[in-house]
Amino acid sequence: MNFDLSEEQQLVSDSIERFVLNNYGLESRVAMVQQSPGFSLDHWKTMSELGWLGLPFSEDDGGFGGDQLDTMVLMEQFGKGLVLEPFLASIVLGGGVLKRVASESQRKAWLEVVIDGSKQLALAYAEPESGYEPHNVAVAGNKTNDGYTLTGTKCMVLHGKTADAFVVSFRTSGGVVDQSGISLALIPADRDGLTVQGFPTVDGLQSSELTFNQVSITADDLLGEIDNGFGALNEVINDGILAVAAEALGAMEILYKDTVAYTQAREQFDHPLSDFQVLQHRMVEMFMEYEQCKSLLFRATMEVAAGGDDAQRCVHALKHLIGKAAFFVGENAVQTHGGMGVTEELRVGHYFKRLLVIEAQFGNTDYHLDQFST
Amino acid sequence: MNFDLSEEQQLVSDSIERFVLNNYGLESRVAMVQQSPGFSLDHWKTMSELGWLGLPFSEDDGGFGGDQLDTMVLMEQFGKGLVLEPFLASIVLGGGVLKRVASESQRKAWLEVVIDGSKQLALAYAEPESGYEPHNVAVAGNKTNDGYTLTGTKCMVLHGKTADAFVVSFRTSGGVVDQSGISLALIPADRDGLTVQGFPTVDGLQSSELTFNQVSITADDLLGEIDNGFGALNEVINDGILAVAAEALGAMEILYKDTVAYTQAREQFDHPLSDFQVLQHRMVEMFMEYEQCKSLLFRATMEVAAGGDDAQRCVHALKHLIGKAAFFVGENAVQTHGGMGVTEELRVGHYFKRLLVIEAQFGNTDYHLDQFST
Amino acid sequence: MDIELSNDDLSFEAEVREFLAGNAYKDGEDPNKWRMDWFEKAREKGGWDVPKWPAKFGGPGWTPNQHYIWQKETARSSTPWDMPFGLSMLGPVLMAHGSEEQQDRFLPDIRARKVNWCQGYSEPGAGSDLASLKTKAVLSEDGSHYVVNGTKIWTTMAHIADWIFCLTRTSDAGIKQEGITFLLFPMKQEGIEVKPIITLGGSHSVNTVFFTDIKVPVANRVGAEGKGWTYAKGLLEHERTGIAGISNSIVALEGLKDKASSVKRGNGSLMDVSSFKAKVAALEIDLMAVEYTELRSLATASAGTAPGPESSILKLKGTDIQQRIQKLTMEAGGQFSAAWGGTNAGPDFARAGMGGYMGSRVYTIYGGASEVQKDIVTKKVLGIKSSKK
Amino acid sequence: MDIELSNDDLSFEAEVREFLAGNAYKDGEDPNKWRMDWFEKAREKGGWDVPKWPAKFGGPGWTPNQHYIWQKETARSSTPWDMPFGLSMLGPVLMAHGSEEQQDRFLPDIRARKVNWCQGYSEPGAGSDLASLKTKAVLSEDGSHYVVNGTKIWTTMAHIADWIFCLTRTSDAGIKQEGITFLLFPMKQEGIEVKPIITLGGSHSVNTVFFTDIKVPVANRVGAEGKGWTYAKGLLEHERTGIAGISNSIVALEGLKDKASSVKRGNGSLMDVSSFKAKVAALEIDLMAVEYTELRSLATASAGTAPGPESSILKLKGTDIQQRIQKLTMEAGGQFSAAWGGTNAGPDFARAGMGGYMGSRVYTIYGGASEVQKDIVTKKVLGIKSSKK
Repeated sequence: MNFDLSEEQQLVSDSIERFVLNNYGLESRVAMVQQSPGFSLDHWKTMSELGWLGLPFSEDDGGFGGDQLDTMVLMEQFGKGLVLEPFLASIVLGGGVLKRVASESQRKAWLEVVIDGSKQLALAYAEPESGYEPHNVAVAGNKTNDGYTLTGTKCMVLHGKTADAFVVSFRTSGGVVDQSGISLALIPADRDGLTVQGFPTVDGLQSSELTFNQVSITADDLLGEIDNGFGALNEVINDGILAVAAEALGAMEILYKDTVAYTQAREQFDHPLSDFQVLQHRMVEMFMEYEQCKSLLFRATMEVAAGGDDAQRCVHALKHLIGKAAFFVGENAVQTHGGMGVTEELRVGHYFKRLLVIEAQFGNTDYHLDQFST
Repeated sequence: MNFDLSEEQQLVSDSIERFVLNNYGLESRVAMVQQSPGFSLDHWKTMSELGWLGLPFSEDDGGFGGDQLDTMVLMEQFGKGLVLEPFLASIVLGGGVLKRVASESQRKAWLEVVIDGSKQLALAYAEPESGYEPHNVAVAGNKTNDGYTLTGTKCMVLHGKTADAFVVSFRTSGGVVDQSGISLALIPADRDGLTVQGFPTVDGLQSSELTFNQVSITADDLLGEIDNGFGALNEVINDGILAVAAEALGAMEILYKDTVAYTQAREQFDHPLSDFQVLQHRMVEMFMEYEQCKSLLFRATMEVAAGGDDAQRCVHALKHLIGKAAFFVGENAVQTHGGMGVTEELRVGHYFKRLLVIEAQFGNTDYHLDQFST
Repeated sequence: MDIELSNDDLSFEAEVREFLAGNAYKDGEDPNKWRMDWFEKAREKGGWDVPKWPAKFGGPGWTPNQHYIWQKETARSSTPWDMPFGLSMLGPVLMAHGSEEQQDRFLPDIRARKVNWCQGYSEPGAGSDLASLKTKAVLSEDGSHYVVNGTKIWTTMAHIADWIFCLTRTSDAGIKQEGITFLLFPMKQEGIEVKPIITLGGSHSVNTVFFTDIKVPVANRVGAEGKGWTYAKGLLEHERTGIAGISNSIVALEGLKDKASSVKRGNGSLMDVSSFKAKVAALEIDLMAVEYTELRSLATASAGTAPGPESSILKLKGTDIQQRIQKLTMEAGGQFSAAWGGTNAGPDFARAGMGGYMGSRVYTIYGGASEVQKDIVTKKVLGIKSSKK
Repeated sequence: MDIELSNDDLSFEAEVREFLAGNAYKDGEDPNKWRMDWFEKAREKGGWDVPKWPAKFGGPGWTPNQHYIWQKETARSSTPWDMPFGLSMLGPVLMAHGSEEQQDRFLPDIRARKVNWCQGYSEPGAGSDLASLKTKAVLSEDGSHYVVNGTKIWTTMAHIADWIFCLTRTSDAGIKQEGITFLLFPMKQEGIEVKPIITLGGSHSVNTVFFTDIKVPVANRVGAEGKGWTYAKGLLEHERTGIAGISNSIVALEGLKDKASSVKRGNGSLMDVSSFKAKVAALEIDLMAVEYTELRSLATASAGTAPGPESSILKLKGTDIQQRIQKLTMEAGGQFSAAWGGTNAGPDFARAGMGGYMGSRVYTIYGGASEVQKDIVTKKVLGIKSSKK
């Protein structure tokens, strides 16, 4: 057992850290958020050129053969910068399904362009009434001669507006909450009957709602076996949880460190705020929550990467703890910054908003606690 | 709406406060605990002479016609002294059932001697597998020619060892968790087949387990209607909850005030402990929890006394809040007293132990939260 | 001790209900006209337009129970928007410390909702340590006016206010609480710049306000020079009780339950999910308790007395409850709470739920942060004096 | 970064398991003989009787992973009782600061578990402010011995200890951390009185110890006069890591789940009650995290280095977890947890559950109260220096 980064991981980590420092000051980020498409295409290109987009793909697929640990290193640094580019949507989620179940021809058609950044993917699995259950799928595939037609709504599709194609879950058999009977397809964004309505989220990212109106798909569009898509979907969601947990860890590091720095700089009642024992102990607790999250992130990510028996439980545990810590660290960072903490002018609020969105993504704290103990 | 004590209530409150000050120093209490029967028969006599034992009984029954508010005033002061005498067991619980459903002859036989303190009652309703549900009654009454025989176990019967008679719940029809089908009887302690095993509890009080081995009861022993005992039992348990909540409030007042005093007297790191902001804010929170409990105790007690629609919900709410506050106030009182807080030498630990027993009595915090929202 | 309302109280309650029902907003009405009419009719009821003002100044002179009834009923009813700055904050200061001339000049317009006031207290760099304010007011040589220079921050509604009541420093001698002077002046004049602060909820209600060489006639000084802090202190306690917002929380909690009941989970709703249900129940219980803490506080406060340190307790508990309601509302909205305009995905209540939650974080900061409230309770209620220098 | 154990680690794990299984206590054995044999056999394995001692002093010189494996396996196995005072606390101080003569004189008996030590640190009136101790040691005129007078409190196992290592004050000059001297002397002698302190769990493990004119030869002084505090500090960090008790908590949590599963509720057990289940799950998750925090700390600590300030974090989280396990065990026992002897009512595990809970409150007090740990992390980890005097 060892907790050291490999030499390559350390290099990637350092290079992203520099990238964030150079490009992700608060003002630059706000400017990117306010301009279509809500992130920087230049940065996206840079990420591709530096090989980051190929990190979690096998060498056969044109990637670098990294695993969840490599993605963790990257996402933690992205979290420190609140990076806007669609790495999670296109690489971890959309790409994550393709690398697991796509056919040879689908790989050829898509993975190269995903890795070079010229095309983007998105994952459409949640529905208006699915709650946090990925197996709760009501959008049904109605059998046709050469495939299916889909009708219904997929919601909270991250970076859907800029996606060139969607990985979509739909039901081909079974009841609405059965794990079996879920199939996956790769559907180009310009397919007839598919409407994408994009909208911003509170963290400055871009989400969307997809409406399927008699959208036809053929056998060529299917990803993996019919009725048997849940396994891959669930694995990809676990990867997504690990990724946003690492991102959240990076964001929490900024939050607790900013708070420590602010209290040392700011005077009240003739003392720096850092003199007040109540604030000192609060910051100690923020730091401890951060460290606890880091430990469990390492544990869960290593367990998943090693394919351990305890992997699913560790992922539930992690998402629970990250959410709980996010509230604790975020609320106390804002509170300790006082009036300034609730304005758009300081960065703490921006980090906290990203944490809120992460908390509600892939199932919240309570949901995963429940799953953990079931 | 008004929150002032009546003149009589104020008099009773003052007189109990004096009684506690004069008789319930920590050493005196420890001496009483260690000597059979675990409380002072002299004090019990005094309580009778001062009329306290007759407080909640009607004038027709030889009492003073008080209601739950009068009992509240008394129990709050008892709580400040950790009074050991069986007021709760004999007057609130046992007497509470009798005053509601006893026949004229039962009243005559028992209430006078209960009020003058020469006899004591106890309430036996809980069973090994009943959890916190008072309607979960497995001890069955098997019909005989002129009554029933009872076999089974009643547990955690407060002050059972000194009781002269028991109010006992048993099942005469229905399933084990049905509210209907529960009957009540008054069974003298010396009835054949009834064994009482007394034991101390961690708070210095006395509890017991009752074993019924073919205990015969006749129609004369029955309290109220057959199958219809749950209503009275539940009302009496609600009275018991109000009583221990008031007692807990008194105990919490001592705990937070002792803590404030201790921190002002005790020096560490060249300052009185009360200089440390973390301890200051903690004590503020203890005080606020105490005040919140007081508010809800007033609300629930007034609501029950007035027979309001919201009475049952208020009782559940109260027992939940009291338990939560008891842990918060108790744990922090002990923690703030440091090493001394965990010894038998200071009184804080004794008050906290009483709170722990109250928390587990009549259903704990979680149980009542669940009942509240059902 | 008695929970029941007296017959007098019951008929007052009926009268309030009748008034509120009779004057509720009707679709199509001009909202502004309705607002002014509403206050006029409330005035005709005998000072119901200024419930907390003493009878001497035209208030209704209610008992604590009547105040409670009013608060409870108005929280559940359609009433016109109102702002506390003139009515509940400056008003009482003028009544207690203003000259008769000032009372005659300002109180009628406040009462008539003709003039909007804002409050110039906080400053950049001062935070919760209000008394360390630096905005300077220098008396002119001829003694006729002050010249004010400085910056105020977190000034709620400064962008629509007509006048400001403003704490200024007229002396640096002595401890910082001394040398503070309470001035009144118009907002719409040269030399005043109002810069919006956008808070994380995305809304604009607070501002930074810059004063450059503002002339304020001495007649606009309330009370004595250098005594402003003593007038302002009591006012903060007024503010706190308002911020606790307990009656509003009772209504908001019912709303939360309705919303959560509309969110499907399994065969039931979110209100059937035990973890969520337990959080709502614990919240409701805390609210039931604090509602009575407020009543107890109302009952002990003699008429006319400013709320004491217990207002800190109400503020601490009340704002915690408000934040928890917002948090659970956000939770009920699930992922849809992240939406920030431009969509109608998910339940209506859910969208921008995270914005509402972020906006609620300020409750434990403004009006004296929770930490400061606890310092106050330490000193004023627990009686602990710090021996540290 | 890699979760899997190396082949070397796996074979070490197998070896440890084999050793523990082969030497477990067998019914009917003489417990004392078993204990002494066990340590002897552990010694023969190459220092397994003193896992944390450096190789130079006979320890096994394990890697962090090996330490982790040992800790994990022993927590789940039958191992003889042991006390940390000589082995983990005095031992390292002697190795670092004792003379060679002292090392030769004391370490072998500590290792052989022949001599029981106790620790004379806390004093009445000092509490967590250890350095303000007052027990006086006065050097005799001829310089041959010290005379010790004073009182120690919370002295664990003083009533069975043979020797004490004791912090004494030899000078009042300078700051209070200076002038403290580290002395060793036998407990069984005239002039030492041991008075039990009964704690709320009802147990006797701590004592007050009174010293009257105890003569201690200068040869029994560890290191230099007045430098005792510097030796003692590191030792507190050792103590903290032990107090965290994470391996034991993992075993105790499994026990809690078994107990709760045996308590009937409705058609299932208490483990099916959602509120209880959620608390157990949250506890387990915290424990999963802190287990890896400890591993990370083990991994970064180079061999031989004393644990640093992160031991405070482990103590804070570890003791919190221990207390929560006790609390939930008490909750699982329900009303029966109140029983205090003299009955067999309710499930076996339940009786005296409240005593166990009360006993656990001390975890956040001894070895430096949680408040003091947080002060340490503030300074040492967050790097905040107080500017207050």
